[in-house]
This record gives sequence, structure tokens and C-alpha cells, in this order.
Amino acid sequence: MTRLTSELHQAIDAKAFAIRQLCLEFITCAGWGHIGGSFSEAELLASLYGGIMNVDPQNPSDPRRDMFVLSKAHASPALYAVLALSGFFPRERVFSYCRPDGLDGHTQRGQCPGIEYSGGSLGTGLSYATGLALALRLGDNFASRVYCLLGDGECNEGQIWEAAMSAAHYGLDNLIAIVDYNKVMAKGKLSDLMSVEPLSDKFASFGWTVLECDGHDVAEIQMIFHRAKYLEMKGRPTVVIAHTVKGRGVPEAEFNYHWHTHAPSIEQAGQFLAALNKTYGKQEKFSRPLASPKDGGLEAVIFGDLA
Amino acid sequence: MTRLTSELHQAIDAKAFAIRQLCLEFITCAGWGHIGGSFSEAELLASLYGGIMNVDPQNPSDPRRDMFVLSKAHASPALYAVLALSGFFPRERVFSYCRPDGLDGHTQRGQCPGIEYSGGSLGTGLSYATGLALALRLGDNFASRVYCLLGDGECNEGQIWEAAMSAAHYGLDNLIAIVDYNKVMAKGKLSDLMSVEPLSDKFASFGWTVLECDGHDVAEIQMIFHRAKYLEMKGRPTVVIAHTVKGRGVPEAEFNYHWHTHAPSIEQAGQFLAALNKTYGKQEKFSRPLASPKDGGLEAVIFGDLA
Amino acid sequence: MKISFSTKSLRETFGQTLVELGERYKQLIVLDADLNTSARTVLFKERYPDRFIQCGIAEANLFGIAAGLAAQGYVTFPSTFAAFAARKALDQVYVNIAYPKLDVKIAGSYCGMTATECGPSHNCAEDLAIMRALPHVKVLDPGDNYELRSMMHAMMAEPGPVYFRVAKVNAAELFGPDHNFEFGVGHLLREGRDVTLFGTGFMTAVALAAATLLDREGISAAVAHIPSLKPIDEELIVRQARATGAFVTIENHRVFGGLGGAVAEIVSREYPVQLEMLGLGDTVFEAAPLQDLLRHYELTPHALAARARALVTRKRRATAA
Amino acid sequence: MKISFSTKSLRETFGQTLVELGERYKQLIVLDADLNTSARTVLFKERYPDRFIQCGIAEANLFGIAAGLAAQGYVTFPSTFAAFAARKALDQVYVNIAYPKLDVKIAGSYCGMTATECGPSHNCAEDLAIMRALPHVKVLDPGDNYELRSMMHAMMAEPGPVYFRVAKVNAAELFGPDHNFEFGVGHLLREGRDVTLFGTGFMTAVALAAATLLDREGISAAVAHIPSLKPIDEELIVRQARATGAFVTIENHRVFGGLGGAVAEIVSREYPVQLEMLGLGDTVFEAAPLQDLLRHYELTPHALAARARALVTRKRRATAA
Ligand SMILES: Cc1ncc(C[n+]2csc(CCOP(=O)(O)OP(=O)(O)O)c2C)c(N)n1
Ligand SMILES: Cc1ncc(C[n+]2csc(CCOP(=O)(O)OP(=O)(O)O)c2C)c(N)n1
Ligand SMILES: [Mg+2]
Ligand SMILES: [Mg+2]
Repeated sequence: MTRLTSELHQAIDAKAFAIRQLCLEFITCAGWGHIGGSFSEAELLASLYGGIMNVDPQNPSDPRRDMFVLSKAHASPALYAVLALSGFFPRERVFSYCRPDGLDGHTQRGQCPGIEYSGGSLGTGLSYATGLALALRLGDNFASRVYCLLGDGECNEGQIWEAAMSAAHYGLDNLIAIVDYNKVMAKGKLSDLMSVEPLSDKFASFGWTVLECDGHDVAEIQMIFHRAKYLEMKGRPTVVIAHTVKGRGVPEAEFNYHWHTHAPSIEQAGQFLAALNKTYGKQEKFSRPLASPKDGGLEAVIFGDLA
Repeated sequence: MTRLTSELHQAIDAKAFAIRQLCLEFITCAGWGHIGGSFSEAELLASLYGGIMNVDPQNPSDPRRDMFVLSKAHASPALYAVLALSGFFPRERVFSYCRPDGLDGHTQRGQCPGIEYSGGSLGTGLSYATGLALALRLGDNFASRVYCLLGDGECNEGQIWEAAMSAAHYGLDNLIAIVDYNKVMAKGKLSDLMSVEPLSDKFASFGWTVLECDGHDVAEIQMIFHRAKYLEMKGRPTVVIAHTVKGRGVPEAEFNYHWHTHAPSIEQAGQFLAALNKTYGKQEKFSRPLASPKDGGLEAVIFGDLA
Repeated sequence: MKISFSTKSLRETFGQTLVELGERYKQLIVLDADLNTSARTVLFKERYPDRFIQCGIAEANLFGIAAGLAAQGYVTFPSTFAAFAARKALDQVYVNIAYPKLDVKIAGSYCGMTATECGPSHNCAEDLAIMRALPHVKVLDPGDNYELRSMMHAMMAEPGPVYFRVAKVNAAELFGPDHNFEFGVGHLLREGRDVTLFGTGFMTAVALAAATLLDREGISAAVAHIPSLKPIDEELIVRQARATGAFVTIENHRVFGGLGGAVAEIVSREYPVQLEMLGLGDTVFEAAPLQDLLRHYELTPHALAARARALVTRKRRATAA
Repeated sequence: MKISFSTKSLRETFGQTLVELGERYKQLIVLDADLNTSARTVLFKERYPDRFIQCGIAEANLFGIAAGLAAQGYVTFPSTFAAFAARKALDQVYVNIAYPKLDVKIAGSYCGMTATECGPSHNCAEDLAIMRALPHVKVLDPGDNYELRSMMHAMMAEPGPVYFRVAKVNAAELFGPDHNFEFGVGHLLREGRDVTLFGTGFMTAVALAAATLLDREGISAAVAHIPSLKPIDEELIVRQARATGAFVTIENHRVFGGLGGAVAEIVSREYPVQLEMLGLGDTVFEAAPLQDLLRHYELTPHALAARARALVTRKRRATAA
């Protein structure tokens, strides 16, 4: 490995760490959010926004940009984090997550720079990405690509296979799907709840070129995306099946569906940061004092008004 | 081939002819209906109701029966025909097709004996069949099987793949799907509009045992279903991909999407019967004089009332 | 008022107008889910094959692809039967299109009971209620060919999602070639003092015919046509409430949350009057020709006139007392 | 009337009642689409693992499988969020379940705005309008834990499809352990002369609180609770129209085709009175905690009291004139 690539890889690893830390902070402050799926996709997002995709934070609507669709839109925290850390919008803004007039729990198109897709209902992103890729074709834009990140549990949804069938039928080689194959869905392991195995055979039989990699190994990720971009078959869409660990970085959360959706308490957040520091050999501190809200619910509203 | 099997095969071929003729009669009388997909499935239905399935016209709700789900419910005419010809209900009843209080354009559960499933929205039948097969399991019924006939165009629908994934996940070896692979959907060829190839790879990658046959060759159909019932792997659902010809029997209608949904005029019906007779070496006549209605639409109603 | 029928069906006008708009708007794209000769988008396909996208029998994907294209600046017309737009792909319409206000114009073909022989799975007498409940979606049911055409021109000039009905029916002519559709504007087609009959879509013709019947027996019925269910012409509705004090609505739709529901919501708030609703009830559909369905479900001029008559009689008795 | 809150959420009661019913009814099956700990069907899963079927993240399949099981004599409870029942799998609910009247009991979890931080894709403020428009489906929104439990017992005794809401909310207690839910029956929780406040689901508590506020300023407000939106208690509604002559409705739902729409349809037909509707408008959802959402969308006792006050003032002025 040249010194340059190794520096790049280090920078991406550092960004992946920063994504996890920032997610931890604002999820804790919101009292809501998806830790597991945000942590499993951290290296993938850090890599995509660290040179693989052609995007410009200064010009986020550049018509020649690559486009990103987070079909597993519940894992929006890592996307908000990478966008903020890459300069798409001020870092502070992520703390509006799940507040009125703030960033939505799932991605909403146009809500902040860099978000192309309104999602939250699993299964819908790959069709949308197919539409984007077709639009590039119709507009004679052969420079841009569309990247679409799917959950593995999400691949239970039939619409994924409708989209896969059509993207192959249209021969969309400007479309790259990625599966965050972390083996866990919301309430358990895929192998128990609803297996998608053999996943690579499925995509292959739907007419896709299939690549696999370790989704936490930045060097492998880089290599695989270079293959996907430059070396793979023309006239076919490509899927990268990225083997990952749900909750990666915090041993307690790893492969643990309890941390699929769940916000840590302030105390737990401290423990999580300590665990992250340990895993990655860091000594980071929270960027701010954390505070998490309490939802008084209907009761607070009624007794408030009656008082 | 023994004399007995060859007699059986001849009887099934005769029934397939009778199905086509009866469909032609009542579709013409209704002025509406799906010729193409009814003719392509004729030998399959004649075989299923000619000994492959365990059903009793005298006791159509027998809890130990095999069950049939016509997921491609628009091709209900051939099903109504085979049920009538097998004695599930009086032959006359098929002429109520698409009349008020008559048989529906798509199958409706309970509307006449032998109809298990309310359909018409493509893609929904295999899930329902999966539910039936699960029910047999839960009820410790190891004698019965569920058969589900799918359209090839219907396999565009993602729900088919959801159901396929789940049936394999549950290990439902009491479920046999059949694809009427006639290469044509409503408005053209699958290869042009939305290809499902390689179809057998798709089902295999979703965990199914895949068998293929010529869907008009009764001997092959028999053999393949015997394999499906008795010889295939335990713990897996089986799909029979039956290669067929849309509109089979009437050269003008073969592979011709115009005759996907379209009722012949009285004159055309006569030509179609002549063509069927020629194809199958018969000399049948219509069982009754045909008459087709005219829908005066809104205009007739308004001017009728104003008069 | 003489009623005359067009020899061209609404769906044919839909197809022809797509072609016309396709010439003018190069960013217009039509998407199909294996129904183009039924929905008549085939006319566009033949003329502009490059801007016609076939999605196969996969309605969720159809709307997802339409959304993605719209996000890139195209105006997309995903076309399928009303049943598959309003029921099968509703979540995609909501999440991927309505919410981000994408420029997607959704034609619901074979709406209401106009799928006739197809029966329940294809008929869709819930689409207006369903679409009205979505945020940001404009909901339209054109009365005749002129109105449908004008409506399609209007929606090209107005960004954002629209749901509009395209019936497989030859409609009576309510307007002429110079008719100008506007969002949120209804039309008083006939003045009257005793009761207002409200129609939407091609059913307004039934209201006109009923008014003629009522006229013969000395009941003066106004007829209002509501092509735009959301936004809706509140002013017209309130004006008619004041003027006639009694309403009957008729629609090619169930009587839950459709035209009748929308009018009831408004008059209840603004100027309560007695209102009767005609449409499909909590019932299954028969598969049958349209003329049989209209009679079977009592959606005829006679049936409408009978309801209006009863209402007016009650009203007159109340005023006399 | 003192308002007190349960420390148990409606979804918890849902899960517990499933367990209770599972003991009594051996043909009861619960199906899940990867949400069992959220929807609390996990309680049933732990107790009756053999009668719990996991369908993965595939809602269309969930309802199709539930239909097939029901056709074989099981009573099935497919469980997912309201958004995915009413929007994502609507066609399956309609074609495979509602139409053939199969014995499927559909719990819409996280209904209305109670998906809170999840935002628009998970919140579903259209489900009542949508389900009301389907044939044969009973539509329910329980006011408190007692009612939800009684409702679930009632639906086991009545074959056919039911849609019922399960909120992720601690509700105020409207009833006691002996409460008896009946289809089509509403409840007058508080008598009053000037106006009737109608609520459904947990929002009825807001109506009760508003009535208390109004009382302080000399306005006598009746409060009616409508847990059964279809069939609906027409008699109660008409009686209150005669008695108070003015209505305000409040619901955890959009103001198109829901409680307000249903009440408007009835009073317009039977006994027109002025009616104001509170609920979500034609608006996007914010992702936020429930207390913030209720204030943001003005679904508070103060806001309801203000609407009622304006209505009563207008009415008094009209009577005086
Ligand atoms: C259509 C739909 N059904 C259910 C949900 C609720 N839900 C949110 S995340 C999730 C699990 C997703 O699992 P997976 O795709 O594996 O994502 P990851 O593991 O990366 O978080 C579920 C069921 C949803 N958002 N959309
Ligand atoms: C969800 C849905 N979309 C569209 C239709 C309209 N439609 C009826 S039949 C048909 C074509 C079916 O083709 P295929 O599955 O190949 O059946 P076959 O060739 O056996 O008739 C279509 C699009 C439908 N019934 N359901
Ligand atoms: Mg996962
Ligand atoms: Mg076919």
C-alpha cells in the first residue's frame, strides 16, 4: 500500500469514528434513534463520502454529482453525521434531530443539503434510485452514478426485488446498490426471523453483478468500489454485499437487536463512548454536555392546560 | 406407456379441449374475459383436477382435500370451466360469468364450490397459499397439499418473492407453485416489457426446488407432478415452471397479447372453435346459440330514465 | 337542458392529451405497469417511445421510479388502474411522492365502478377518500372530455402531486372546447331554488338528468359540478347552502369520505343544511356491465330524483309548519 | 370530573390481552412483521410460540398469509404499524381479507401521530379514513385500556375483519374494569347543553379537559366518546345534535374522512348542526415527542375550548337575533 492510500484509509477510519461519536451524541440528546444500523454503515458512508462518490459540499445540487439514496432511512443518523462532518451543513444542525422543525427521524428529501430521498418505509429506496439512474440516462449524463444503501432485513421486502428486476431489465450500469449485511433486523437475527440467504445468488439471478466485501475494512471497501465503478460488466447494475456488524464498535451493542432502535441514557452514552474509544484506540470526549428530553405525553399537555 | 395411463392422458386432453370450448362460449356470451391465459393453463388445470389433486366435487370442503389457488385470477374462466366439467357445480352456472349475482371476472372465495381464494390483484396468491399451507401444518394435516398457479408476468410482482422467501424459510414442502410460463403478459412479451429470466435460478436462489415441463404435454405434466409430490426434497417448497403458449389452440391467439383480454364477437367465436377443432382434430359444435350483450353504459341509463 | 354524449371515452382523451402535452413539455414522461392499451397511454408510447417507461406488473416499483425521475426534474405520469394506485401502491405514493411534493401526476384509470366486469379487485370506489386523506395531493374527477383535457394542461402548470380519475366511459358533454379548469373551482351548471344536486366526474350528468325529471313535477333543482375535490370550492358550496338549503350528492364512489363526505364536512362547519348522499354503500361489487351496475346500485336519474323529492317535501313541510 | 392517567400504555394492554385471548381461543394466531417488541405482540410470542408467525419485513405477505390462515378457520391478528397496514398493504387487506370477509383482526400500532419521532413515514393520520372506505371492515379507536381489552374480546365473538388502533400512549382512564364495548355504540361521558365535544381514541380525554375549562367560564359542554367509527352510533349523534345544536370533534387523525367526517356525514343527513373539526390538516408531520406534536398542531384542551367557545358565542348571538 502506498503512503498516500494508507493516509486516505486512516482519514476514512477517523471519519467513521467521528460518525459514531456524533451519532451517539445527538441520538442521546433526542432520546430516540437507531444506533445499530448507524454504526454498521459507518465505514461504508465514510468511504462513499470520502472520495468514492463525486459530491461537493459547496455545491450539493451539482447536476453532475453522484447521488446517494439511504433506503434503510431509519439509519439516517450516520448519514446526517457524515454530511455534517463533510461540510454539507453546520455540525450543530444534527442536534435538531427529532425536534420540531429539525431533522426527521428518517431522511426527508430537501430537508438539508445532501438528502435526495424521502424514506422510512423500508423497501422503497431501490425503486427510487432506479428512477434517478434512469433520469441520468435520459439526460445523457454518463458521468454520474447512483448509490443506494439497503438493509439486509429490508431485502425481505418484495419491492426490492421488483426494483432489482427492473434495473437489470433496463441495463442500468450507473446504479450501485450496497447491502449493509449486518445479519440482524429490528427484532432478531435474519436467520431466525426471515433469512435472505443465499443473498448473492438472489441478486445474481435477478441479473446483477455481485461483489462482496468486509464492510468495516476500509481498504477492502475502496478496492471493491473501484471494481464496481470501473471494472465491472457494462450493461448491468452492481450490488456490493458488505458484511458488517450491527452496532459495530460497542461490544454490548454488537449483533444485539436491543440496540437496533433505542437511545442510550446519558450514563449509557458515556459507557458507549468509552467502549468506542477502547475499540478504536482513541481518547475522545463528548463535544458538549448531553441532555435528553422527557416526553410528558398526553398527560403533560392535559394537566398543563388544566392547571 | 401402459394402456391405462394412455387412457388417462386422453381423458385429460379431452378435458383440456372441453375447457377451451366452454371458456370460448361463456366469454363470448359475457362479452368480456381472458382467452389467452385461460387457454395456456388448460392442460395444467385438466391435469390437476384430473387426478393430481385430491379433491372431491361431492365434498368440496373436505378438510383433507388438496387446495388450489389461482393467483392469476383473471384466468378464472378455465378454472370455472374445469370445476363445472368436474361436477363441482352445474355446467349452466358458468354462463352467469360477469352478470349481476353471477360468477365474478376474477375468482371470489366461496362464490361457487371449489374456489378458495379472492383474487384479481396480481401477486397476492402465493402469500395466501403460504397461509393455507401453514394452516395445514398447524392443524397436523400432512395429507393435503396446496397448489398455486402463477402467471409469468405476475412474477414481476415483488409480493411473489416475499412469499417465496417465506415459504422456503418455513420449509413448506406441502406447497407446490406452478408458473404458467407463456412468455406473454397483458400488453406484450415479457422479454420486451419486463423479463423474469432466468426464472428457475430465481426460484432456486429463493430456496425452492425447481422442476420444468412442457405445460401442454399431459404425459410430462403427470410425470413432473408425481416428482413434485413424491420424489422431491423434504423441507422445501417446489415450483413447476410449465412452458406454455398463450392462447394455445387458436393460432391467431397464440403468443398474441391482443387476445390476453378480449372477448370474441359471435363470428370470431365460430372461427376460434373451428381453429380449435383443427388443432386438436375434433369436430365439436357450440353447446348453445351464443349471444353477447351490449353495454349501453351511462347513456342508456340516462336516456332510459328521461324517456 | 339537452344532454348529449361524447362518442369518445374519457380514457381516449387522456391518451390523446398526453400526446399533446408530450409535444409541448419535453420533460414529460409516462410510465406504465403493463396496462398501456387499456389506459390508452399506448398513444404516447407510440409517439414518444423514448419517454415511455415500462415497469412491468409491479406497481410499487412504478411509483418509486416515477418519484426518482420527478426528483430529477421530470414531470411523470405513472399510469395504472385506480385500484392499484390508491390501494396497491399507496405507501409509495404517500412516502416517496406526496410527502416531498414531487411533480407526479397520477392517473387512476378504470376508477370507481368503471372496471365493470373486472369486479371488486379492479373496481375502486375508495380512491377519492383515500387520496383526499393524503397530504399535499390534489384530487380531481373530471366531468367530461373537455374538462379532462383542460385539467391535464392545468396540472402541468402547477408543480406537485395530483391524483385524477380517468374513467372508461363515454361521458355526457358538460362543457365546450373553451372550458377552463381551475383547481378548487366548481361550476353551477343549472340554477334552482329548492335543492342543489352535486355531482363529480361523469356522474354529474345523472344530476342534470334528475333535475330535468324534478322540473317536470315542479321542483326546482340546481346542479353543481365539483371536479376538484381537493382543493374544493367552499364558496360555491356555501352559496348553494344559503340559496337552496338542501343538498343531494351523487358520485361514482362509496359514500364514505368522497364527494358527499367533503361537502358534508364543509356545510357542517359553515352553513349546515340537510344533505343526502348517493353512491356505493358498504357493499361488495358485482362484476357486470356499467348500465347494470348503475341500475343495481340505484345511481340513476330516477333514484336521485326520488331522494331529492323526499328531501324537498320534508323541507317544505318544515317551512309550512 | 377528575382525569387520571393509566401507567400502562395501550400497546401494553394490547399485548397482554392477546395473551389472555390466546389462552381462551386456541385458533387465535398472531403474525408479526419484525416489530413484535414495539407492538408488544412479543408477550404472545413468548407465551405461545407455536401460534406466533414471523413474516419478516414484508407487510404484503403478512396480510396474505393472515388471510390464508383465516380461510382455514384461524382467527388471525397480523400486527404492524398503522402506516404499513393502512398504506403499504392496503390492497391485500382489501382484496384478500375485506372482500371475502375473512376473520382477520388488524391492529394498527403507532397510529395517528403516536409514532412521534419516527416522523411522516411511520405516522399514519389517514388510517381511519382509509379503512372506513373499505367494505365490510369495522373500524375502532379505543379510548383507554379497559375499552381496548373489552374491544378485543368483542371482536373474537364477531366474525369478520376489524381494524383497530393501538396507540403508543398512556391514555386517561375513561372507564373501569367492567366496561363493556359494543360495536356501533358510543358513550356520553358528560352531559351538557351548549355544545357537544366528540372524541375518539385517547383524544377523548382532551375533550373532557376542554369541557372542564369551558365549565369554568359558564359554557356547558357535553362530551361524547366514539370508539366505533364503523359502525357508528348514529342515534347518539343525532340525539346530541338535537340536544346541543353545535359540535366540535377532535381526533388523532387528519380532518378528512375520519371522526369529524363521519359525524358530518350523519348530521348533515339527519339533523344538520354546526360542526367544527380538530385534527391534523393537510400538513406534513414533524418528528417530535408527543407533547410537542400535540401543542404544535393545536390539539390541546385550550385549543379545543377556544373553538367550542367561538361556536357557542356564534350560536348564542344567532338565537338572540
Ligand atoms: C415497511 C417498513 N416496515 C417496518 C419498518 C420498521 N423498521 C424500521 S428498521 C427495521 C429493521 C430493519 O432491519 P435492516 O434492514 O436489517 O436494517 P439495519 O439492520 O441496517 O438497521 C424495521 C422493521 C419500516 N421502517 N418500514
Ligand atoms: C396488481 C395487478 N396489476 C395489474 C393487473 C392487470 N392485469 C391483469 S392480467 C395482467 C397480465 C398478466 O400476465 P401473466 O401473469 O403473464 O398472465 P397470463 O399470461 O397467464 O394471462 C395484468 C397486467 C392486475 N390484475 N393486478
Ligand atoms: Mg440488518
Ligand atoms: Mg403470461
